[in-house]
Amino acid sequence: MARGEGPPTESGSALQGRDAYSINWRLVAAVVLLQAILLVVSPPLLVFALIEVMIFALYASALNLLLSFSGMVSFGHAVYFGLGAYGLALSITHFDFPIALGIVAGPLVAAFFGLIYGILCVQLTAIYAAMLTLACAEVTYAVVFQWFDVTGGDSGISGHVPTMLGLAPYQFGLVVLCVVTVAILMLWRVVYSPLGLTIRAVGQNPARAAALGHGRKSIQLIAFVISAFFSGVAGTLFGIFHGNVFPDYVGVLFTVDGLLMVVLGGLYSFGAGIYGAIIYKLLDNLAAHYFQYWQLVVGVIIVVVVLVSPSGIAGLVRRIVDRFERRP
Amino acid sequence: MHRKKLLQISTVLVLAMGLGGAAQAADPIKIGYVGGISGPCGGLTHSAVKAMKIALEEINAAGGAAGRQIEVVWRDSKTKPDEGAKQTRDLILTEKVDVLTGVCSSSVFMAINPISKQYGVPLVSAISGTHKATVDFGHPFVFQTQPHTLMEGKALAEYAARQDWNNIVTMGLDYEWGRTTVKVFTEELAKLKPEVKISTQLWPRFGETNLTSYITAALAEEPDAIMGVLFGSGTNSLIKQGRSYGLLERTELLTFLSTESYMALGKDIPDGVHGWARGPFYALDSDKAKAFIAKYREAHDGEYPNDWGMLAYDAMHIIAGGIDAAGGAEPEKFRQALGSTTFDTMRGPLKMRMIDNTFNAPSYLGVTMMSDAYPFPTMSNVTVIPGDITLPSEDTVKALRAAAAK
Amino acid sequence: MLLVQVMQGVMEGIFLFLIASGLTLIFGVSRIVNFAHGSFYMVGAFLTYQIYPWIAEGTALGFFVTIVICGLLVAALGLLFEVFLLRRVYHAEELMQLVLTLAAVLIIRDVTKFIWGLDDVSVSLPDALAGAAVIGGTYLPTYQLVMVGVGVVVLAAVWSFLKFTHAGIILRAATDDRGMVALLGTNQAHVFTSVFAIGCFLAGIAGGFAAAFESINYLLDTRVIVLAFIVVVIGGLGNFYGALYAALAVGILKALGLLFAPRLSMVIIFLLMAAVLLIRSLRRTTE
Amino acid sequence: MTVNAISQPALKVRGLHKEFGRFVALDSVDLTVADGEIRAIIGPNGAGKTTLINVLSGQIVADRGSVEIAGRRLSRQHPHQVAKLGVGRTYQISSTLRRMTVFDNMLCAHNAVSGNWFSLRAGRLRAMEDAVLADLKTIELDGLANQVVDDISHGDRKRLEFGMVLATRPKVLLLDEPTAGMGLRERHELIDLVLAVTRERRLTLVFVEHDIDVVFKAAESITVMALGGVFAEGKPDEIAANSAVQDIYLGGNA
Repeated sequence: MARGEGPPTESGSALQGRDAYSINWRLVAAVVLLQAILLVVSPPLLVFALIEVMIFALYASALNLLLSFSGMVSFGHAVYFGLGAYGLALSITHFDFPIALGIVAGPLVAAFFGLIYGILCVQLTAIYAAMLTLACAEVTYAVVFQWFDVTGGDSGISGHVPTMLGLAPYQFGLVVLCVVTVAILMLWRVVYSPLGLTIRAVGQNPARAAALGHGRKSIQLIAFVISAFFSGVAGTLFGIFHGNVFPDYVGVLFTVDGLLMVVLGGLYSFGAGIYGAIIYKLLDNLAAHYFQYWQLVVGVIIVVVVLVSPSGIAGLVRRIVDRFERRP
Repeated sequence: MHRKKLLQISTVLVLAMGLGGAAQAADPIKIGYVGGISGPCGGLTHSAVKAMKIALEEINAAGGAAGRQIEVVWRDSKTKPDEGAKQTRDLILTEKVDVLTGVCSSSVFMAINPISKQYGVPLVSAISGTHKATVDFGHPFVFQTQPHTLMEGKALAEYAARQDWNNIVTMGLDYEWGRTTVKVFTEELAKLKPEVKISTQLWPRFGETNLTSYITAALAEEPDAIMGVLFGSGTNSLIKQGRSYGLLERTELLTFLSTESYMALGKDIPDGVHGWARGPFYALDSDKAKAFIAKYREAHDGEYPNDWGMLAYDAMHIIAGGIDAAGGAEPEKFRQALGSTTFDTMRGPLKMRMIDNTFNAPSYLGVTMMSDAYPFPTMSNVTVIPGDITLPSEDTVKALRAAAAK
Repeated sequence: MLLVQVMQGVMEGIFLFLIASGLTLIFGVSRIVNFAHGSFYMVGAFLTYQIYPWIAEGTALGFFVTIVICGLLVAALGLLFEVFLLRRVYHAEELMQLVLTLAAVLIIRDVTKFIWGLDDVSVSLPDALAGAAVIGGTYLPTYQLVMVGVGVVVLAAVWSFLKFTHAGIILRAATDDRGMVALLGTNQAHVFTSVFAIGCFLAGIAGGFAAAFESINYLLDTRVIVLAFIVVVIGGLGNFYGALYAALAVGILKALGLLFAPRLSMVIIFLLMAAVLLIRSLRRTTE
Repeated sequence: MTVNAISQPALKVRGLHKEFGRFVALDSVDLTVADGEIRAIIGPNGAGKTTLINVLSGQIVADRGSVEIAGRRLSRQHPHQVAKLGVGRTYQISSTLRRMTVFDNMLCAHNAVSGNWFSLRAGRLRAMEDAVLADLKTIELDGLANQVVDDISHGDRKRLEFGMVLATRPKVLLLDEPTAGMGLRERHELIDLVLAVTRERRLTLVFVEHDIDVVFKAAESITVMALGGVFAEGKPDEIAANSAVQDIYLGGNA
């Protein structure tokens, strides 16, 4: 299921195999193919579920760039997700963009706000920076929720774009698969490149990175904008998927969803967002389906993961793989 | 001989078709319920679910609708639009429901509305009050059985015009329901009674429960009345906190007061508040209403149904009635049936108009009073403002639709 | 008018301070940003609703006794949370701590729903506290004056605790320099646990007071937590007295905001928070 | 620059003053370190040694006073900007990237000075591998290349940190207790390595050290700090002979 999955360690050391920094194309092709087949043969409802998981895998992976690698915590990442969808909607309803242009505008709007808010947030570190991301998110939510004449307030904007672009679910699923695969590969490229190494150095130890000549602020800002952009891609896809946008999309629930996905998936591994999205959505749907107190179930599982396996699903997978590899 | 044979064959055919029809009739009609069972709507929705279950039992006990039993599949939207959409698709595609109902918040309603349109599955809103789904973005298969925002704003204006209030302060929650209701109220009141002055408009943030600064700001205008468009904890906080400021001694208060507010606050609601409601069980004295309330109380430890329960019960009977009249759940026939039937509901005879699939649901306004009948205060002297007065004109509907289509 | 709103703001500010003081104390000592603070506050409110009728409903004394009992119960709940869960992640990353408190929010909310249901409930204000002092046409509600009094008592109690008691001195040391506590040979775990319990006690009594002031339901946790965070951040995370000033500033800003920029009051408060954070960061001494 | 390099001191500090609250961490410190000099800074705890290093590397902004590095005046530069001026530093408690391997740590250092740190081409990283391995050999950590830093010994971490600093090709090395917490043999091995590299590359070395043996073995000149000020300065034999230094130093340690 996991797309773009290569070696899941943060330190893809070049020595551990000369290919650690390059993409395992065979694996990617196999996963994409499998996913494509799944999309084509599944009944529509499963296709919808797969689309949702793919979009959230991208969103969580973008957030993971911040959490795992750049040393930042964002308490307002839904802003960039939601602004992707709002960028699409508003550019069409208020600026009469054609849909194609609106789709491009979505991620750019998200990245633009990522830049503005990012400039503010990187002035601070640790929990203070996280608090500022929260403040930025709350301001955005308040504006989107209250600026009724432009954003439609709580009843949102709909009808600006045909749901799923008017495609059949599996067709739209394939489009999403392509976009998400490319986007996650791009994120992989970011993490395992000179820039990514720089981001990770700053994220792990800003003092050492500074002594090496890296300014924390500018590099964290780059990571922030990249993360906002890809969150915006996910949000734009989500906006098209549902054919609408609501303040909820920039709201705290989507932020919390993203955070929990990454933690469940496993901090400090590239696959966290992908694993996390799959597991969290599965959990969320199953628990809610069978149990009125689904939040309780989710909460308890999170507690168990934090206490028992802080490296999340990715850590679990790695341990299993290690065990197999050790046994000849 | 030849003719006889032909007759025989056709008889067999007709019989076979009839049998086929009978076999079909044995399948239950499926209704999908999507509502905020968890999330912010939870407090409104639980009574609706209980009430619908009672309606369902009654309908099925009486032989179902169009000769078929009715089955409801319950789904939780978590009060999230995307979740609501997901559950709705599931209901349509997997459960193959014939009709959708439920819906609490306007965002969820707006998210579900296009799905109902896309698959042509009728959606009968029982709770959500936004007019946007049926008016602005209306389509042939979305129906509203309770008064929507435009109707309520007008009803409030009608009521306010009948009082001797000349200086009014509005206090509307800063989101769509609050803003639209205040806007319609202000416009309609200006038509009905131009001399009334709206001295200031206050907009408490959605979710705000410390309203004291709003109370002092409102009272500073020395208004004849405060018109509050708040609900639930907003209304409750306003009344509780207003007490210390002598709010009711210094001015009149008109606010949304649904049954659960009375139950929550009990005697903390003083006599003399002007309340407005959508389905106040205590003010409905039809036999139908009495029977339902008795059943509801019996099933739920003497608990009273709230407004949402009343609306939901009516909605379920309307759906069943529509299916009955249409002879099935075929969407277009269902729509025609709803449009041509007068439904005998707990809120009196209700009729739907075809232009926006909206029922002429009444609004209830009155003055609170503690009585011996209930352990909490209720409204007395209830004025019923019928939906026929408050429904927006066809031109308004057309204009709003044109604006939305742009 | 202006004066009335300012006074209104002060009274609201004191109430915010009651909520935020516990949050900032906990952060000051253990560097934990406790998202579950709002949940403890909510539990305090529901417990008050539950227990008040058993104590002496309608009397002011019974009301205060109830609130203290509820504060203690919430403190006990916080104690359990700290000892069994939070303590295990003090050395983990910040994010793990945050996520653990987030999980607590989810769990406490559903348990609350299970016990007390989904409908709003409300505690009736004792008649003795329901009135108002009227001075020249200005209403000063008794209950809010009482809350100002409670705020002052909490302030004085915490102040003298920090100033005079041995435990308080350790606490101050812990806030300034966590390494120092270990050097002092104090059992750090005890300090963390007791501060967490004290913070929860404050959340619990704030919730109790809220129960009589507004109507409460299972959504109370998130309703209050963001505002509490703003106050704590503006006051300086971990700064107890700062929280007081910040609470007053936010209260007054809210009350005045609705006169001058009615729809922007929340935005203004968030901008204030952002500005405060950024101005602090400009005073760079260490990177 | 090259002309200046001969005449300019590598480090020139005048009247440096820093207070934390009421505590005076640096009290009008003057210090001149010639190009290519090996200078030890010693003094009792709280003498201001680490604060001085922190000011020199841009970590802390002084209240008053000036710092010149190879003739360039520092004014509120951030640490990374100071690093780009050719100042490399290590920390008292080794500061490395602990979730990465030893190899990747060194790769980070190379990447930082490659001029392509923002590149998205993984190929650029592969191109650095040989140089990284060579550097690891220099600091004798090539055997641990694939170990995660969290799993290697304290001494090896200090060694790695030093190696990373070297990889950025600094002109001035600021080492804050390079051998703190290490065993006797490790300690001398590391300081031998530091000396060898410093001399070979003609670097300027300023180091804070508590181990007097190490100091006298390595330093060409010694600055003694006490109570935030410079107490004495001179060749090792001068300092050894200074009885006041011995009093202060021993008194401070006692």
